[in-house]
Amino acid sequence: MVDLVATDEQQQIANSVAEYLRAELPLDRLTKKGKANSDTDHAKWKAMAELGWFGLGLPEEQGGIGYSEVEEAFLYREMGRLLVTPSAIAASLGARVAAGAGNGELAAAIISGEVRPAITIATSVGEVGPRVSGRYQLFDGAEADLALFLSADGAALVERRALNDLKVSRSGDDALSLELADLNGAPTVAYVGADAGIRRNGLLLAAAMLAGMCEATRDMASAYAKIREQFGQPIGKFQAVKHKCADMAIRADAVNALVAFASITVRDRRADADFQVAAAKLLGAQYALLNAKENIQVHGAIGFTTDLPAHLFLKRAHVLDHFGGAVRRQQMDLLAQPAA
Amino acid sequence: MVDLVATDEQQQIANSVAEYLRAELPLDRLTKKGKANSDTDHAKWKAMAELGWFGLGLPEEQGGIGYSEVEEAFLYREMGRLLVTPSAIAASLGARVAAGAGNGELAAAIISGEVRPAITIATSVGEVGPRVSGRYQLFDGAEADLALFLSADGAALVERRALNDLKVSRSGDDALSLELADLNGAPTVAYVGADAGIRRNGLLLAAAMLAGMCEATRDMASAYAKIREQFGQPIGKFQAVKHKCADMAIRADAVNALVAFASITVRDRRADADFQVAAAKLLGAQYALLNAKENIQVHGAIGFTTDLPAHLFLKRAHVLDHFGGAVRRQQMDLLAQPAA
Amino acid sequence: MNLDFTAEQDVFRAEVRDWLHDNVPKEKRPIIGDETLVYDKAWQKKQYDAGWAGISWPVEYGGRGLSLIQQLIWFEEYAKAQAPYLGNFFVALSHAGPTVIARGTERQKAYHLPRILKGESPWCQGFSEPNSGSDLASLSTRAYVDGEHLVVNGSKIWTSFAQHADYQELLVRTDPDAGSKHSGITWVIGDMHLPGVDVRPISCMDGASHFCQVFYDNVRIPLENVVGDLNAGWSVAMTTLGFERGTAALAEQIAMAREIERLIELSKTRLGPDGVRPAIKDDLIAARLATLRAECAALKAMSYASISRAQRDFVPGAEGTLIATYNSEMLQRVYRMGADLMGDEMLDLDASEDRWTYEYYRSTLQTIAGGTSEIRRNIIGERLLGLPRDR
Amino acid sequence: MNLDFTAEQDVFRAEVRDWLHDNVPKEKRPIIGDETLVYDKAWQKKQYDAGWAGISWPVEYGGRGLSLIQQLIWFEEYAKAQAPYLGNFFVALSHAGPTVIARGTERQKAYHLPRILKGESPWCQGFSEPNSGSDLASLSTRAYVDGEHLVVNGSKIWTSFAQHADYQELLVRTDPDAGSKHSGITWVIGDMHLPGVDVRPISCMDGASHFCQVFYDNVRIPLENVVGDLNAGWSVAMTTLGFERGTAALAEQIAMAREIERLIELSKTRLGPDGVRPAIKDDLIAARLATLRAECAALKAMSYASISRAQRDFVPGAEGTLIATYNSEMLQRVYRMGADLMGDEMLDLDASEDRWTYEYYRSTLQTIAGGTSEIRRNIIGERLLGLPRDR
Repeated sequence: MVDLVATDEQQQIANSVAEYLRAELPLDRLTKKGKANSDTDHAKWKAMAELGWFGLGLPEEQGGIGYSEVEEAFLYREMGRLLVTPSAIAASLGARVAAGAGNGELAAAIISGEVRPAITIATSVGEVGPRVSGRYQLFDGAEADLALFLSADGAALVERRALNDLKVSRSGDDALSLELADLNGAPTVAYVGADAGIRRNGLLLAAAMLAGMCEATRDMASAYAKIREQFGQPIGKFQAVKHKCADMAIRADAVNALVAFASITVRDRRADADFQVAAAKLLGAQYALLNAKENIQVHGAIGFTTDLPAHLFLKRAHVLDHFGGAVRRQQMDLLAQPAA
Repeated sequence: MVDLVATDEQQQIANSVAEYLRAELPLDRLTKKGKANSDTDHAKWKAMAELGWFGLGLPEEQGGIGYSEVEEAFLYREMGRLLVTPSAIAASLGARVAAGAGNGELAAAIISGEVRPAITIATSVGEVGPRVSGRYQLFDGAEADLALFLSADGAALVERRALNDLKVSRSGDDALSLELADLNGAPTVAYVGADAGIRRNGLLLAAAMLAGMCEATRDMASAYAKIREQFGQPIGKFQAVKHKCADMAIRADAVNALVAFASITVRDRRADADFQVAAAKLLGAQYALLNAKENIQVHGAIGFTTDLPAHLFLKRAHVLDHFGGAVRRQQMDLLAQPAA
Repeated sequence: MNLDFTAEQDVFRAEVRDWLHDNVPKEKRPIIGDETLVYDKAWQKKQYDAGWAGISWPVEYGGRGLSLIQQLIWFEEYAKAQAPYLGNFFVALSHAGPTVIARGTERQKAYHLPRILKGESPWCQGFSEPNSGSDLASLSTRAYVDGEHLVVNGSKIWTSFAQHADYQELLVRTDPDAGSKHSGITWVIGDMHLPGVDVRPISCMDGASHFCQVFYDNVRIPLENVVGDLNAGWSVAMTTLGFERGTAALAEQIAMAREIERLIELSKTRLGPDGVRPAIKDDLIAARLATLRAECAALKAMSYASISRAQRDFVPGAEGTLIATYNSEMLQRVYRMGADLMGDEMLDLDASEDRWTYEYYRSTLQTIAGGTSEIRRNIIGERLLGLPRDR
Repeated sequence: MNLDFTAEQDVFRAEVRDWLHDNVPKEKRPIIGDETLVYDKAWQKKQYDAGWAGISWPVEYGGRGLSLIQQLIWFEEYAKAQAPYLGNFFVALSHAGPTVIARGTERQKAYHLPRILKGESPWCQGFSEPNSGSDLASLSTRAYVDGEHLVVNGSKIWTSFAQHADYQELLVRTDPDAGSKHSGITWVIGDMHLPGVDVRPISCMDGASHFCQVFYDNVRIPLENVVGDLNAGWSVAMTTLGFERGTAALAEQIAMAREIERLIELSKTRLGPDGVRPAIKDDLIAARLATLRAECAALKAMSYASISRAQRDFVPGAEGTLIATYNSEMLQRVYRMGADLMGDEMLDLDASEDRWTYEYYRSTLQTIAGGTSEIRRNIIGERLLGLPRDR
């Protein structure tokens, strides 16, 4: 029966993830001078893996936990709220690629956290097949074992050591390292074609993270608006601030509902899954960027400093926007779909 | 010397126009049931002509008053504030067309108000030359003597009786009648080529009217915000309303300054005149539309009724937007210009 | 979480679809005038006679007594079948009926509910006043008790359908000396045909008269028409406002989704702003259309989530306001898109065969009626986020 | 109304242009660190030595004593020559100097003005405090009179250039018992090298340290450093805020116009969002670029109008706030456009050879520093439109 409220079990998953992350990877881990996701999240990598997170959406016969994309979306929303490294996306997708390619051992190694992949974003028209070519950005991959490549043609994993001439660059997201890779037929350790739907899974996970970021920025802004006083009253009493927070709430609610809806269409392999996922990814990015900017504005100058994580939400939203194709690309893809 | 403040003489012209219009064509003339511009403005047509308005920007040797496009922009700004019929634009341009085509008698007849032209907006790719072809909308032309046609190729006047098969249609602007004309080589009574710059003059006059409309809606909204009370205080005390009014003020100021600047570049035949006029026309339309919508919003439901002229500002802004090419067309034209 | 329907629900849907397919009026609903009343009554009666009126209303008053999901299915199919706007029965079916069901006396229910479902009695609302718009609770239309009657004096405004309504959900101030402005208000069923009621239409920018002002000159309303208790009308009105949203909103959203798809079709046939390529080839138009599709998908998801919560008897919060705000502002973008696609012809209402300009004008009201966007954002900020009140 | 310059002004412009052409430093200005101070001092001294410092400042203090129009010409040519940002001398030249000229004692003028023009003394501002941002007048940094000194305790924040400044325009509360919060404030010249002054940089999202927090622990400032009268600092500060806008703003705008033209060039060489055509061929990008051109033209016209009014000695109103609001929000759009044109490479700060992402991040501050967009809209609504105050 139609039901968009989380089941008790789903809510428990979300709660336990939230609880773990708040305790182990609180946001302020990233506001300590020079701290990046790698300094903090990697130390918890094995622990997260042991909680079953990287195999959550995979069937048990593929070595996964046997939940679905719906539960996975809850997991990633919570991760988004706390700006967990997008390498998590690479792990959840990488396990699928390995399993799909018949490399169960690799899938198990990724799920158990022994082998850690990182995401890439293509900066040229490349080729993702049994071999990978093209120019790519590798985020948080400095200590990774594998790099994940996505395209409309499929998904592939390449060993980091097979990425020749990696060039360290300055990342637009301070919390993530950035390296540039120029691949010319690099060999893959696992590859699956487009029909495996890995890219769609990736877009959904990114959208879920963006949804969580919309919530986190909404909460951060309204919490500050309640305690920060100017002109003898909390600034949240002023409509200019109050209505900004209200807009942030509308955006967060819209993206969250849409991500939940889209996750069901993916799980159930419904005909409108591509439509819903493209919609979720594009609104997720747009709204996370808007919320991040408004959150900085509500905080004033302190929002511009690195003493607060406000700026990281803006920067991370840009990374996730570009992952799997930015807003304009999603718009084109969405318009190419039949009406849902 | 650089000076963007009106001279005393220019200010006097603006003041006298404003004074005349407030007395003779107050805004509430258009809020009486079923009243259109034709019911009120046409009765004052000769009077306006006698004040020299339709020949204001024309050299004396062409039968004009001998002021320039700068003074004319002041005139049209005031007309815009009171939603005077755009037939005025047709007259100011028509006099130029007639004079430019060597038909001094016709120019004099237009300037004196004996012969009244109306504006057209092309709805198909047509031809404006010694003969005119194409499909057009004729606004406030039901009792006009002439219709004015503009294109990138030139400007022409055609007698109304030469417009065969005029079809009465329902106008999107209640205060202006609308007829549709389908011309197939209709003969002109006067025609000048593109080098006469009539279209540019037309864009400038429309931009000036739009600037006046930005001011009028700003004033209307803030006046209402001061007297309308809800929750025991004037609504203008609420930032949601106050900041809307502030935005309206910013837009009005921006367009007004730009129109003044553009009018000087036209008068002085500066190289950047096309740039400035396209910029003024596109911002004028965008901002007049935004201000009109916000003015309705500030008024609430009463702004949606025909008891107030608020809705007419929105509708007129659309007519003037499409006159000479709507925002998107102006953007393309502006981008095709060299940097100013 | 699930998007599936049960087999039983699928059967219900098929029945609904078949019936609507065969019975939705062929003629378009007239937009203005008394013809609308004739049309709306006939259509409502037709639904009632076939057993489709009041899907979720109690059986004993003529409804079907079915679940929210079946109600949702009905609205989905209703919208897909392009069945007509409820028009003169909108208030009766969406506000007044549900309020009477929730708070009315047995006698009120027995009298009014069947008359609504049978298409006999259209209703109108009587909340706003000239000086009480956003600040509804400041209303000053006065009613004093005189024997078995309330005697009403004052005026209501922005009342849709007042010309045709038989009854009105009327908020009046019965105790001007009450401690707060929210106290001392009474919710009463007003008969629009009583002596002393004077209805004057207000002319609107879209050319249709949506609104009326209603004047009350010593109008005597029986006390038994009071819904809830005397002076307890504010809480009754709040019940009603809750009904504004819900499954009915979903029908509007499905209609909006259809409008967006029509815009996409329109963009393929009309020339774009360059006058050369079809509008859909214009990247800016394409981006706007795609965004509308995405936003509408989000809106649908939000409504499904809201109905899901209602099914589980969660107490409805301010989330209805979230949806209403998003919905109303999106509608303005949808119709502005339509007007823009018409190009220069947006200025010619007869050329807009699909009425895009008319709808664009009409959509101006979306961010005003039923709570302005500003008030809605206050509600979201204060009730949902817990920010301090500013009034 | 006129856009022409006089023959004399044209000659002046030619001189300015020639000198700038030959003398603008070849090396780019460093962005952070002590090198900026060395660079800024050298460049300011160079201008002074050639007679170009303080175009409109009084001759007796080392300025040129010329008109506002000549000042405007200087800034126009300065921007066109892509001459460096004033950096560490920004506050001294734009705020502090003009304030001392307007309100300082003869002794203050004679001491400080030449030191500024010669590139010897950079200044910083000391207005905002941790608990006094938008509500500046609530500042609580305390100063009491002890003999011939003010003794200052407290803290200032968001102070740019504090690491390098020799002096500070410091607002302190000298009479905590004054009737209103605007009374009892004093404007004093603080020496940044005095004992008890502690400067701590604040790390910012664009990777450069724009701000410092400054702590004062019993800092003794001679009373003769007070500008204006004791407890009359608010009116002095308001003088300063007036200087924030004016001809200097025009230089920024010319720089912005150049940035927009660079974006148009960039859009011709970079691939657009479809990955196939150059960005300029994308209709949405083209529309955004055209609108930026138009807005920037409007901004220039607004600034010219403002300078024209100043020339005629009109009392400056809130129109500077109009311009500042428009300007700052446009800058955010400009740099967001730049980041968007970089496509995926916006994520790679080293790929952004033109620093578009960096500037985009930095532009976040535009709607916060020097008055938030919200406070500016209040000022416009209240002072320009006469709407009632909400605080």
